[in-house]
Formats: sequence, structure tokens, C-alpha cells
Amino acid sequence: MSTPNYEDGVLAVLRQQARLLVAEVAGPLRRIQIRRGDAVVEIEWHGERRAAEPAEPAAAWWAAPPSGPAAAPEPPGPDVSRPVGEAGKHSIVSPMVGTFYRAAEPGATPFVTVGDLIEPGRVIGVVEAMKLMNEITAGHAGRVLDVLVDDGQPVEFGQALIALDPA
Amino acid sequence: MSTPNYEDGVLAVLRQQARLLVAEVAGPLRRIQIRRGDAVVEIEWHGERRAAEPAEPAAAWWAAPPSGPAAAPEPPGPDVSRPVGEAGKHSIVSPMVGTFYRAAEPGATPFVTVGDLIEPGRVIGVVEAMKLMNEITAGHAGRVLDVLVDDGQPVEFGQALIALDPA
Amino acid sequence: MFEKVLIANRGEIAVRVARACRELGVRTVAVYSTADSDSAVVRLADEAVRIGPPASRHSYANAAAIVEAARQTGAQAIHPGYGFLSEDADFAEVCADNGLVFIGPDPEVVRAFGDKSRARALMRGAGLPLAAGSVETLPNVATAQAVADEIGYPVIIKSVAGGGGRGMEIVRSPSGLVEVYARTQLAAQALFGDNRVYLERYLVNARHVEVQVLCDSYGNGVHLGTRDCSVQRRHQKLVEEGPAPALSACTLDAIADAALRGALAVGYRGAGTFEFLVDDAEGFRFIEANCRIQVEHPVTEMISGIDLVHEQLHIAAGVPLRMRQDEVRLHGTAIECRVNVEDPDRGFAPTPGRLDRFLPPGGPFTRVDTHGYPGYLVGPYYDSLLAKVIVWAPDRDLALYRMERALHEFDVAGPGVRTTIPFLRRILDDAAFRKGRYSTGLVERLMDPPGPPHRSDRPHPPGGADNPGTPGASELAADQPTPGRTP
Amino acid sequence: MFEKVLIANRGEIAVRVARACRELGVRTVAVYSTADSDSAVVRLADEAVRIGPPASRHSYANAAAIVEAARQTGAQAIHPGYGFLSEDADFAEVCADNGLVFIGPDPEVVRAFGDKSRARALMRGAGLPLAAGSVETLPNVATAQAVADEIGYPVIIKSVAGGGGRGMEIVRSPSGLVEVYARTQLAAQALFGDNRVYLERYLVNARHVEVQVLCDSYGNGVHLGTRDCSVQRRHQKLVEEGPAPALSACTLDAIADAALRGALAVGYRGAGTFEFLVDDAEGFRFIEANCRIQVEHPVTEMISGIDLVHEQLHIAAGVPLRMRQDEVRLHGTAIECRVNVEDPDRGFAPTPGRLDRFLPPGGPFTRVDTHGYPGYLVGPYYDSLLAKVIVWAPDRDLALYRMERALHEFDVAGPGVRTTIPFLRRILDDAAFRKGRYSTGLVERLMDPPGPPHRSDRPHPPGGADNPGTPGASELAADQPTPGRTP
Repeated sequence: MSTPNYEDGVLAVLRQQARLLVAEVAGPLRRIQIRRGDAVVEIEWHGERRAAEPAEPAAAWWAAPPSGPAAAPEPPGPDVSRPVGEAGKHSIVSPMVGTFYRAAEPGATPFVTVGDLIEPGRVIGVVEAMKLMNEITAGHAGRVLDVLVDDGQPVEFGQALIALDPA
Repeated sequence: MSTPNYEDGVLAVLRQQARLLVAEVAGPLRRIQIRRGDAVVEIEWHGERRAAEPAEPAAAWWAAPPSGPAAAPEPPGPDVSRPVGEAGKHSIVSPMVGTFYRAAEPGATPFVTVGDLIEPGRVIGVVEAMKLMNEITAGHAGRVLDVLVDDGQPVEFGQALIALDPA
Repeated sequence: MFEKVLIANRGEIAVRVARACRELGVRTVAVYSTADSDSAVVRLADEAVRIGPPASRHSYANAAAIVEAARQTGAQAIHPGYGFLSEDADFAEVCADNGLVFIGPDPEVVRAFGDKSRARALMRGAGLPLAAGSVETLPNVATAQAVADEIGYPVIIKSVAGGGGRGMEIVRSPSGLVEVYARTQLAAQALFGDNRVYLERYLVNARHVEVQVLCDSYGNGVHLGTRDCSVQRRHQKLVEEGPAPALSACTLDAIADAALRGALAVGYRGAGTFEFLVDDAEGFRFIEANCRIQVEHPVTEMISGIDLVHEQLHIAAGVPLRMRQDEVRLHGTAIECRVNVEDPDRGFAPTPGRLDRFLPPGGPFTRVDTHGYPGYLVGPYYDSLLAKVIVWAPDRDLALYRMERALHEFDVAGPGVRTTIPFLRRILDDAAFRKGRYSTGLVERLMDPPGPPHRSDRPHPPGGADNPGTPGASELAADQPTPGRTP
Repeated sequence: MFEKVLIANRGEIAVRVARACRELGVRTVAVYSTADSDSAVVRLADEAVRIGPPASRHSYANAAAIVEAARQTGAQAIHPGYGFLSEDADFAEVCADNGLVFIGPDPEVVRAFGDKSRARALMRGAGLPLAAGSVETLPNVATAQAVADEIGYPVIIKSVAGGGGRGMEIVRSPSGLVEVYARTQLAAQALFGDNRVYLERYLVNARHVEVQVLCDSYGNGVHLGTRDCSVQRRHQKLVEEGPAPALSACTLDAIADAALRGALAVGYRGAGTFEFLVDDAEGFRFIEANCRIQVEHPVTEMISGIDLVHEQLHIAAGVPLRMRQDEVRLHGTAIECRVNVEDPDRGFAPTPGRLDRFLPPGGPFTRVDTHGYPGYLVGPYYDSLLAKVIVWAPDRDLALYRMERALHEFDVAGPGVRTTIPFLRRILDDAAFRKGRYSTGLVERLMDPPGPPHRSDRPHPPGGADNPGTPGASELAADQPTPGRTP
């Protein structure tokens, strides 16, 4: 049901988000990029970024969330290694709500460390949900740029766990 | 209180109106003109103008009124000969709600006729309000292009009575 | 019932009247100034006539233009809303002269209540208690001094032709009387073209309690209980609630009965409000009556289930009153908050501008009356009331929580636009207000709080420098757009 | 009271629950799918957890994700809203196993009412009248034929595990029974994983009347009167009102008493609805019970003044019922219209899209529950309910006019977006509906009107070609988002 109509709606929402952001954050614009594929709004300003005006309530319903994608219209397939959360950066994301563990047990060696070169299928961590341990595997090869969640921390669905430089 | 802030607001509303109009009326655009002085939105399309989609309720609160200026932020001075109602056309407008008469009494010669060349101060008609006859005079010289209201018809404040080709 | 009614007003009250008319199958004519072409009522009404430029004296207060518009469109009656021409006896007469029904009391009644001195005398005659002071106009400053010495200071000197909180000043000690007397006379002359003044005992921290009445053309009348309107800043009401809290049922009944007695004594017709001051000992005194629908009428509608604008229309159309006093049942508590386009941190200065975002609250027992919409341009020409949020609950505590919830949801934003919402939330948070034990001094106290504010969305600016700090807030409340506030 | 509640739902009901929590000082956790990042409840709630992709079986119907989210955020209770997991006994048990309060009845009660056969037996045991038919599951088609011959045609064959209008079909004559029996079994297996069916006498043009009950954990219960939900299209309710019109007070009392008797007999806890069919002679029969808050609960709230979601929370927190039956007072009439993002001229097909304009009605005695706002993108993933408009008036006639006024104001527009508003106005305009003398056949009749429509905003398209014209609308109403409707 990914009708063209719906896709246009996404673009329109992106444009609106961009417009709102430009309105809310003062400063001379340099560039606006609006994408549709993974729903990105990117805005660059000239010079120093100025803080948002205090007059704009931060909790406006339709303002963009402070982080995370505006929408991810396609349900994720088995490959959970997709750009999510930050435009252009490749991440491995959590496929479920739960608790993230970097190692198989407390004190054990983490599954991956920054700098590791990993292959598809490599276990990068575990997400515990309903007392079940779910191994999270890499979908693509690449070098680990960052581990984005601390050991034992709660994670949301789709939350980026590992930043990857695709090989 | 014609603050810059307020003026910007007017422009913004005009732009919004233009955007809504473009969205509501299909067809290839030719030209958009947005003015501030007398608050005009003018939009031209290529080819035949298509009717608005039936899906768009005509009574949307914030759609532009079908005719007439979106706003006239400055109260009119004594000179009532200003462009109002249709962008770019010079008109003599009614300074009050009432009934328009083209002649001093039924059957008499009209004050002006199409083609007349008139001078400032020339009486062009009468608007009756609360049983008082108010003479309407031209503020500028020009040639009468059209008499826009029939004899004995009700007129609103600011309604164009005479279209004038300024001399 | 009328077939067509002209609405001689703008803003939320024009929308309110248009709704009532449509519900009764009455066609509507909106009138509008050139500043209001895109207003909500122009779109909601069946017809609309542009009557003048932004300045209200040439448009919404322009009797000739409005009567002409009614004649053009074939309207049979004119609903004046509040403010503008709503309490103008001359306009009511012009309507009658032109065969139009003015939806309000007889011109003579409007005129009598417009003269505070006459109103006091009439109400004293009807047995209503008055604040101690001069019933009649003061002939000179010597009499003023004698009366003030007798009743004791502080006193308040008021314009006879005034009302709505204008043309009045407090005198705190004998030394100030001569000067204030002269100044009030001058102000009265300038504002109302009538320099007569009178004098009353001024009650510090009194409660402002008013009674809603409905009377028909046949001598029938009912009251619909009380409203407390003590939350005021410089005569401008900010929060109203009904029934008036923390007063005994016995006192509330006595005030309501007095109001109805006063209304029936003068042959009042339509919806009206009788205002009283109530002191610590629950003693009450009549101060003035308003011959119009009030801004805060939804409070009464929500506790009574009665649509006051419907009743205004029925009464004006000659229908006998559709309820007896024993059929009026009040339930629960209703609270109204006025969301004005003003900056509470800058002395409540108006902040007109375009509303980029406008999302009023909704949900259970929550009503919003507004002419706002996303993209609406709030102009600088008229009063700053943008929306009224009214909630109902079976008890006052829940009503307060519900209002807090509603204001929390309300999202209004635009370049330069500020609203009273943060200040309203500060009021809701005040311990005395929550207990129902507040008076007309509440707002002044909150504008310069001694300690740090609690749970308020926007912290009070350091130093509170924008508080003009002018003491002397009086007890009267303006309920109307200021007709003269034009550029 | 709880300190923190997780709202396991989306759309308007999630907003509704968040409002109730805030009014009671309870902190809220919203959960949302990736399709709902910009949803109203995510912004209104104190916290929000993204629980899955758009497909509801992986997000809003994903028990594990929701329980994990509750555990992460420290929520003590879960409000399931309607649809999704609201009547899932297994989920209720999982909540209990994890130390979370499921805001609803005991799992065993949910399970009993989920099995229509057991529910019928239980209610017959409690003395409620049932529609003639097989109380127990039909063992084979021969028994079905025997029962149908005995009670007479038409009959309706229903899935034992079904509900909400799915898994059922009407049989109009003996010749169709074998085929429909087999088809319903197959459908029941496919939809609910349970092929058991039963059979009832089908009432043509019956009224669908339901009763709201509230019961606590201590054996106390009250009913809050009736609602009529006969205005349905293919089991989807479009308009509801309360009290049910044009039935005698005696019948209404008898239905309400029966419902409460049934609820108390099974140890029901929380807010529940008991549904009945009422025939021409005002005879009534129990059909099913819903163990959740209903879409149309605001109708009852407006006539009773009781906030049902507040009461759900109080009851779940162990508070004894806060009212006795003799303290429940119903006033006036309330009507609800469901504004769905659907095209009535194209068989009510969903029309998702971005809302360029979204301006719901307001003003006196008008309530709107919605998650919509200007700029909101209505996605294709969930059910099409966008807003509920509810009005109240002292009498039904005025309530109808008020609803007409409210729908007239409601402005929704966006590329490709259509709503049910024009069709709702056609219903309000129908003579039989206005008289209160309508039944479940109303919508079918209006979808293909014999003559030209009156006063309708959008004329019916020539030929009415988009009317699928499928007869056989049944009497049950679906009240829940279809969890499986994913791309």
C-alpha cells in the first residue's frame, strides 16, 4: 500500500518539517536537503548555530522529534543494518524493545569493540526481551565506528546500537 | 501600529493564500504576484482555468475569499480613489455601506458614463445610507472604463463602483 | 423565531452567536471590517457584509453601517454580542426606528444601567444592598469629603457614565481625595463626555461575584446561579468560575435572589448580569449590571445545561421564558480561562501576529470558544482575547486539574505571539486559588511572587522588571473589547 | 492511584487515556510504531517508547514489546484502550505475571466473554434473555438445520471466537444453510484459529442497544444507561446516541438492569458494555459483552457527567466504586458521529493522506476527541477513525441540530483525503433517524436512496455505482481497529 499518494505525503511532511525547523532556528540558511528514501531532512546554516527561540514551545506536536527519523514507512525486513537515526550514517539497530548487552555475560569480552572489522552475520550484541536473549547480527560488512548504547541500557525498537563504516 | 512585524505577517498570509490557491486550483502556473501595499494576491495559469476540485470544500475558513482584497491594513483616508478589489486596476470605491445611485433622481442623466473623462472632485454617484444621500467624488483624474454597480444596488464598504483609467 | 439575524460583532463572540443561530435554523449575516476579511465568522455565516475600515468607530461601532447592512440583507434582528454597540441605548433605539429587533433589554433599561448613579438608586429602590457611599452624583468635592469621612477610607471615586472598569480611581487616605476627585472628573469627561462622579467605600480584597439572569417580555425571570470573577488584572478578568466557591449556599442564594429581584423591578428583558462585591463576612453589595451576554457566559451554560444565546434569541423573538426557577438545576463546577494574545512578562502588552500553530485542547468536559485557526493573522486593532477554555467537572478540585490538563495541551505559536497561558497556569497553581479562598488581589500578588514559581512552564524572568507594579487595581472588570483602541 | 501508566494504544483513544491520566496526576508512557513518531499521544505523554514497525502485530499487538516498555519505564499499569490487546486474555495474564496491572476485567472474564458460546451460557444462567438459537456450539450441520427449522429463518451463523462483527453470516432460507455453515467455519478458522460456530435467529431491522456498566473489585456495580448504536454499515458503527431513543423508560430500565445483573454474575471488573438487540415489540436479547472502553463511551460521559476512563483507573487501582446507582443521574441526550478518513462514495474505502487543513468544531456542548492536527499524515496502516464529534443537548431534537452545526463547521482537507462527514450529514437529515425510529437497516437504505437527496452537501453520484450493494449487513458492530490491516 505504498501508493504514490502516500509517498507524496511523506515528502510534504518533510518539507513542512524543514519549514518548521527553519522557522524555529534562527540564522542564515546554507542548504536544505529533503530526501524520501529513508525520510531525511537535513539543514545547514552558515556560521554558528543559534539556539532555538525560547518562545517556541519545544513540545509542539508536529515539530520534528529531537532525534530519530520522522517516519520509516517501510516495515523493516530481516536485515536490520540500515541507515536509521542519523542521515547518511550506517547503523545496526535493535529489532525490538529490550535491554542491550555488549557481552554474553557480565565481565565477558564484548562481542565487538570500536575498530573491529566485522563480516555479515557477526553477533554484535544481545537484546534481552521477556527474559529471552536475542542475538543481534550485522547485516553488512564494515568497521565498527562506535558502540552507541552502554551495556545494560534499555533500547527502543529501531534504536541504533552500532555505528558502522560500510566496507 | 503598522509595525514591521505586522507587515511581515501580511506578506506571510499572502504567500500562504497563494500557496493554498495554487494547491486548490489545478493547472500549469504562469505567474504569481504578491503585493503588500494593498494586499494583493494575483495568480495566473496557463490555458483555460480549471474549476476547483469538488473535494476541496469551498467554505474553508482560511481560503482566500472569492473576490475582494485579503486585507486592507491601512484605514482609508479621504481619497477613496484607490486600487481595491482588482489588482492593478484603478477604482473609485464606496466609503460606506449603502445603496448606490448613478443619478441624482430616477430618470435623470447619470453623473458619469463610460468614456467620460473626469477631473478630481467630480461627483460620480451617490450612496444612500440611513436616508442620507452621500455624494461620491473622484480622487484622481481619468477616463471611466466601467460602471461596476447597477443603479439602486446595495454596496459594501470599499466596494469598487467605477473602474478608471488614470489620466 | 427570526429567519435572519445580523451579528454586529467580531471574534469569538460572533462565532458563538453564529453557532446558536444555526442550531435554531436562523440564517446569519456577519459584518466585518477590512481587517477581518478572513475571520472565522465571515466563513461560518450565511452572508457577510463589509462595513468599514479597521477602526471600530467606523465599522463595529458604526450604527449606520450596521443598520444599512441589516436592511440590505433583510435581517430582522441584530445581536450585538458584548462591547461595541451592545450597551448603547441610542443604537437600540435606532434599531427599533428601523424596524429591527435589538437583542437586549429596552433602550430605557440599557440607559438606566449605563448611568451608575441611576442604577444605584433603582437597585436601592428594589431593596438591593449597596456599597456605602453616595447614591446620587456628588455635587462638589466638599460633599465627597463629607461622605468619605463618614464611611471611612479607602474609597473609590467612579464615573457615573462609566463601567467596565474605566473612569475610576481609589483614594486611600483623606489627603488624596481632592486630587483624585478632580482627576476622575477629567477622565470621565474625556472618556464618556460626562464628568459626573460618585463615591463608594472601597473593599480591599473583596470577591467579585455576579449573577446570571434571564427575563422575558412578560415579567418572568430566573437566575442561573453565580460566577466568581475575582481573578482580574486591572479590571480585566482572566479566570472565572461558577458557582462562586467557598461561600455558603445561603449567601449564594441570597445574592442570586437579590439580582433577580433587581432585574424584575426594572422590567429587564433578555440575558443580564448583576455584579456584586462580597466581603470577608459574606456581606454583599450591588455594584453594577451588564445589559449584554458576558464573555464568561459559558461557565453558566456548563453548570446549567442552558444555552444562553439560544434563550436570548427566543426571548427577543417574543417567546415566553422556557423554564421556571424550580426547573433550573445546577451541577458541578465550571471554570473559564481567557487565553489572550498578550505577554504576561511585559505587562500584558498585546502581541499580535500570525498564528503558525494553533491547536486548542479537546476531550472530555472541555469546551473552547475561539475565532482562531492555524494561519490566522491576529491584527493589532481589536482586543486581545483569542480563545476561552472552559472545563466542567462534578467538583471543583477535578475541574482545576482538568483545566491544567487543557492548558497543557493548548499549543499556540507564531512570530512575536505570546499568550496568557503560562500566567493562567500560574494562577491554577496558586495555593489560595486552589482552596477557593482568593480575592481581587490575587493577580497582583502573582505578578511579583516573593518566591520562585512552582511547576510553571516558563520561569518568571529575573527581577520581574516588566511588572509595571502599579497598585490600585480596582474591583470592576472590563468585559468588552475597547472600542477606541485603534492605531 | 498509580504513579505511572503505559498506554498500549494509538490514535484518539491513546490521547483520551493520556488526558484522563494527567487529570488524575498519573504520569504516562506512550508506545508507538515507527509510523506514529509524530502522533499526538507521543507529544502529550510524559514519556514515549518506540516499540515496533507499522504492522500492528509487531507493535501495538506485540505483548512482549509492550511489557518490556512498561518495565523499562517503571509503569505500574497498562491501559489497553480498545482493539489491539484490549480483549486479549493472554495479554492480561502476561501483565499479571510481570507485576503489571491490566486495566480491565480478570483474564478469566475476558476469556469467557471472548467465547460467544460460553458468554451466552453464562448470561442465560444470569437470567438474561438470549436470541433464539443454539446456546452451545453446533456439533454439525444437521444440528444447525434442526435448530434453524425450529426457530425459523432468517438465521445468523456466528463464530464462537469472533466478535466485533467479523466471522458471521446471515442465512435467509433453508437452501443456503449448508453452504453458509461451511463458509463460516472456514472464515472462523482463518480469522480466529477456531472453527466453532453457533446459530441465532436473525432479527431484521432490529435496534442495537447497549448498556454501559462500571463494577469494582468488591462486588459493587452500577449501570450508566443505554446507547443506541443501530447506525452501522457492515458492522461498523457510524453514529451512536444515548439514551436509546423511542423506547419506553420501562424497557430501557429493564435492559440496563439485565446488563448489570449479567456483569455482577460473572464478577466483572472495570468499564464494560453489554450489547442487546431490541425488536419492534421492545423485546430484547443479549448478544455479546465488550470487556473494554468503547469508542462511543463519550456519549455516556456527556449524559452522566462521569468520566469513564477516570473510573477505570480508580477501579484498577483498587478504589471501591465511587457512586451508588441512585447517585447516577442522566440528563439530556448525547450523540456521537465518527469522522473516518474514508470515501463514502467509494464504498467507504480508506483515504489516507496528509491533512492540509484540520479544524474541528467547538463551542457550546460540543466535544471532539481526535488525534488529528493540521499537517498530520494519516497513514494507511491503522483504522480510519480520525475524530469523534459528540454533542449534548437537553433534548434529542436540539442535539440533532447541534450536531448538524458541528459537522458544518468541521473542515478537513488534504490531497486524496475524504471523510464520512457528508454521509453523516445525510444520516442526520433522514426523516426516520430524526424521529428516532431507525434500525440497523438505515445505512443500507441511505447508501442507495430512491429519490434525490435533500440538503446534502455533496449530491449522490449518478447511478450510485460505488455502492457495493451487498445485502446482509448484520447486527453486530465492530468497535476496534482491525489489527491485521497492514500492507
